[in-house]
Amino acid sequence: MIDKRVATIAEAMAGIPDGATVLVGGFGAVGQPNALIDGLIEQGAGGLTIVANNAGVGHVGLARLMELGRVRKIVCSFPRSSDSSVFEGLYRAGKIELEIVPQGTMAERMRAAGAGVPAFFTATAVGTKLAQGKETREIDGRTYVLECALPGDVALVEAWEADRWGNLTFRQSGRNFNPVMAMAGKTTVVQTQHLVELGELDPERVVTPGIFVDRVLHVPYGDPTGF
Amino acid sequence: MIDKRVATIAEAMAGIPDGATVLVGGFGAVGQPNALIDGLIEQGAGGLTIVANNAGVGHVGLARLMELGRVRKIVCSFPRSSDSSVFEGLYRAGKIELEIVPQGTMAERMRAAGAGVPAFFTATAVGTKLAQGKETREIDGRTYVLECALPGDVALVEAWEADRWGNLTFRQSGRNFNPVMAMAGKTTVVQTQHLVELGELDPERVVTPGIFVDRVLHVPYGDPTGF
Amino acid sequence: MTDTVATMTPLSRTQMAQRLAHDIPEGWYVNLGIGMPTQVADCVPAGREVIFHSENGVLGMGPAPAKDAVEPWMINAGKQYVTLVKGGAYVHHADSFAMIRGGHLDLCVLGAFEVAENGDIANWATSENDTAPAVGGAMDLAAGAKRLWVMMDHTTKDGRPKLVKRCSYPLTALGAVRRVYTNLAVLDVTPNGFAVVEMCPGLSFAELQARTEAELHKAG
Amino acid sequence: MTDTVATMTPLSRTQMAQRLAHDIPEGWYVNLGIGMPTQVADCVPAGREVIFHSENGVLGMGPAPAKDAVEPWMINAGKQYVTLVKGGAYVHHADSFAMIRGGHLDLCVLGAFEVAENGDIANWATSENDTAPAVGGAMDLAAGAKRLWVMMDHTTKDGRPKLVKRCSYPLTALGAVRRVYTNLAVLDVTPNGFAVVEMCPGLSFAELQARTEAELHKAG
Repeated sequence: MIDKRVATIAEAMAGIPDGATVLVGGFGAVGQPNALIDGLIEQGAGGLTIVANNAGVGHVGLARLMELGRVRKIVCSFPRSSDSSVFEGLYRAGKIELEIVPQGTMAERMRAAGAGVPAFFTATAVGTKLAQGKETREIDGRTYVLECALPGDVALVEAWEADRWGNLTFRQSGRNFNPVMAMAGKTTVVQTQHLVELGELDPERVVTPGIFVDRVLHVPYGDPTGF
Repeated sequence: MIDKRVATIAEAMAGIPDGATVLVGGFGAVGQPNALIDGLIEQGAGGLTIVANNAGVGHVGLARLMELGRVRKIVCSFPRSSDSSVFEGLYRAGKIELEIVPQGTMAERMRAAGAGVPAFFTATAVGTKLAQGKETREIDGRTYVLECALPGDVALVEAWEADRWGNLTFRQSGRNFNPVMAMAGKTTVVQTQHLVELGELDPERVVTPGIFVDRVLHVPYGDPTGF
Repeated sequence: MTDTVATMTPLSRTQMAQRLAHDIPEGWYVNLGIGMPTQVADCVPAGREVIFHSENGVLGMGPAPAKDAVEPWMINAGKQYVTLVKGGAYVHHADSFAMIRGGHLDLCVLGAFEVAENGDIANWATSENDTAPAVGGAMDLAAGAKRLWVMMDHTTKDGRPKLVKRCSYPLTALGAVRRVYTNLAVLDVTPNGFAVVEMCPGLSFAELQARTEAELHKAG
Repeated sequence: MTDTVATMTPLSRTQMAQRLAHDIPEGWYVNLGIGMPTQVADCVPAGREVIFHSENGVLGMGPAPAKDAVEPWMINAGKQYVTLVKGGAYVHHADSFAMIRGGHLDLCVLGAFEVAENGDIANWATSENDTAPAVGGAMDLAAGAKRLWVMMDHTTKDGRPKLVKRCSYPLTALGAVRRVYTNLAVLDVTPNGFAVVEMCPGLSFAELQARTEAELHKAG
């Protein structure tokens, strides 16, 4: 029987090595896999590259992971938020590397990684400092910049419902980066609000089919709070 | 009030010019927009480029359009089928141009067109005659071929349900190329089995949001038959 | 330049939003940037259907919910609570940005630090030395939408012009802006530079020019 | 070379399918090519969960339906009626091929005209002069799946070897084949060429070599 469910956060985090690239889903607090991020803090891997839309808030979650010195580099579109002081302090001190990526380019680069596209052209960022040093090409009279795929060794994803094959649904705007990161992660770990029986999910309504998922942990924490 | 519904096949086909590139959904008979293809036959545009998985069967639909001399070129992955004699005759006679594209490259090229990606690298077809003359590049030790976007002036799509904003669902394997072509068509015309009120479609279950759709024609024809 | 002209009152933010909303036709798909542009959604004339998009995968965004009806899973790109209208749909981030980058949005409205007479926009980093600026979806929106309109005050708080010959801040996109709605005027970006479409009542062309670095033209 | 060896009976197609299915571990995501490989799905040992993918957007494809239970909207890539198993899902063509091209399928099984000792496969066009051959998803599958196994007769109907030094037919993919299941043997493609893993009972290595153009090796 295929059973991707794991019983403990330790199993969910097993094998994440030092130096791994970890994709972290969510947009603000919505759809953010908080239990898995805490699990990663507990697990101990360091020298990580984190790919997430934001660079952490307050002193919890991603900010805590950074504060513990476990993040070598962060790839994100929006490093600043209401309280991103941990990131900013580390960054000013030269203790963390930053790659700013336009949000859509970031999503597309991960989708490309999941779809077997190692590089693609895009009009986003042409002529700006985020395209500096990158190859450009004129195609049909418009200039484009070449962007490469952004795969993860691990993707941490939050779902609303999951079954033992790893089929996922999401809740409202909690979908955001999660399905894209699930595609791009070599090992995709999911925390889900609801575990359902195989066959309970309408096959027309599955957003992330189980082929993109490796481990499923049941974390019925309720509603997101704060941003 | 936004209302993309049209009452007649003539309205659905309005403005398709000679020389247009027309994307035609469906895989075999399933999800194939037969009423719209017949409408295109009736409408009269010629010199068309047709993008579809197959090159027509028997003497109806796409085969009929070709037989009438209205197709200049066909782009497809599988030109041969149980009865593709119309295409084969025209092709042998040098009266139709053929571009064979691997099925996944075809889908990805249309998705790219819809997503603002003018060109992308792929491993598919590397070293084969379908990559002849195309730019290749080694990335991280593997060779890839550069493929360009495949946009349509028009996309003809079949849906299961649609509302007046053009939100669409599909039925089982009738989904196939339809959502991808809806993204890639400059004007996307939909025939739908069911017309529903705005708000009736579960927002979590919409597959093609209305932003990709321009016209909706109600064609409750029932089940697909034949291949 | 910061002296108030006696007979002229600049538009309030709400008036600017109303003015801009007036120009959005029924049926357009529109993304409103974080900050000032967000208010445009509330100003669309009653009965006119305009469909709002948010980068985080919401198409058909509705107004903010009543305080006791907040849905904690439903935020916009500015991380404010929002609602979904009838006919709305959820998509993931790559599909959401396919709408933006694939040219499917009829309009994007962004705020800006500067707009240049050639349509360049700078709205994401306040200086070349800002080492960790937050770009979000601004570059995708500016490069991807069918039209980019900018909504901003005509000058900075200390009176420096924001409609300039060439942007001095780091660029968001080249030649992308089509139209600018300020608290003083509506201006089109044309091959000849800024063309004044409309001015705040009581403001003269010369007074507007005095508050603008780039040379202004009268709209044909 | 087409003489039958008295003591040897080549595997039937069903036996070939059973032999191959035996080697698919539980939990693999598998795409079976049109034709001979399709039969593998019916031969997976009872109780072993293997998830079958079909290019036209079906993940979790089940067996053919009973004649009176055909669902006309439910076909596979070979345009045969199929069913969906519990836990299956539908996706569109780009997502379906993202599974293939993104390396998410554990296995693809294809038929072939020829397999070369360097792993090249030719399975889509019968000659360079075939001007309108049908490629379908073969090139995507051959290049994209984690592993490609080929299932085919060891020789053509008129006895010509199909395991060759270099393919003479137009290629589907370079160096993609990992293993070949024929009616006579199971062979791995190794850096040294074909290594014989298993032979049909009663067949000698020399007899197998006689039916094979490429040089055979014994599997270490």
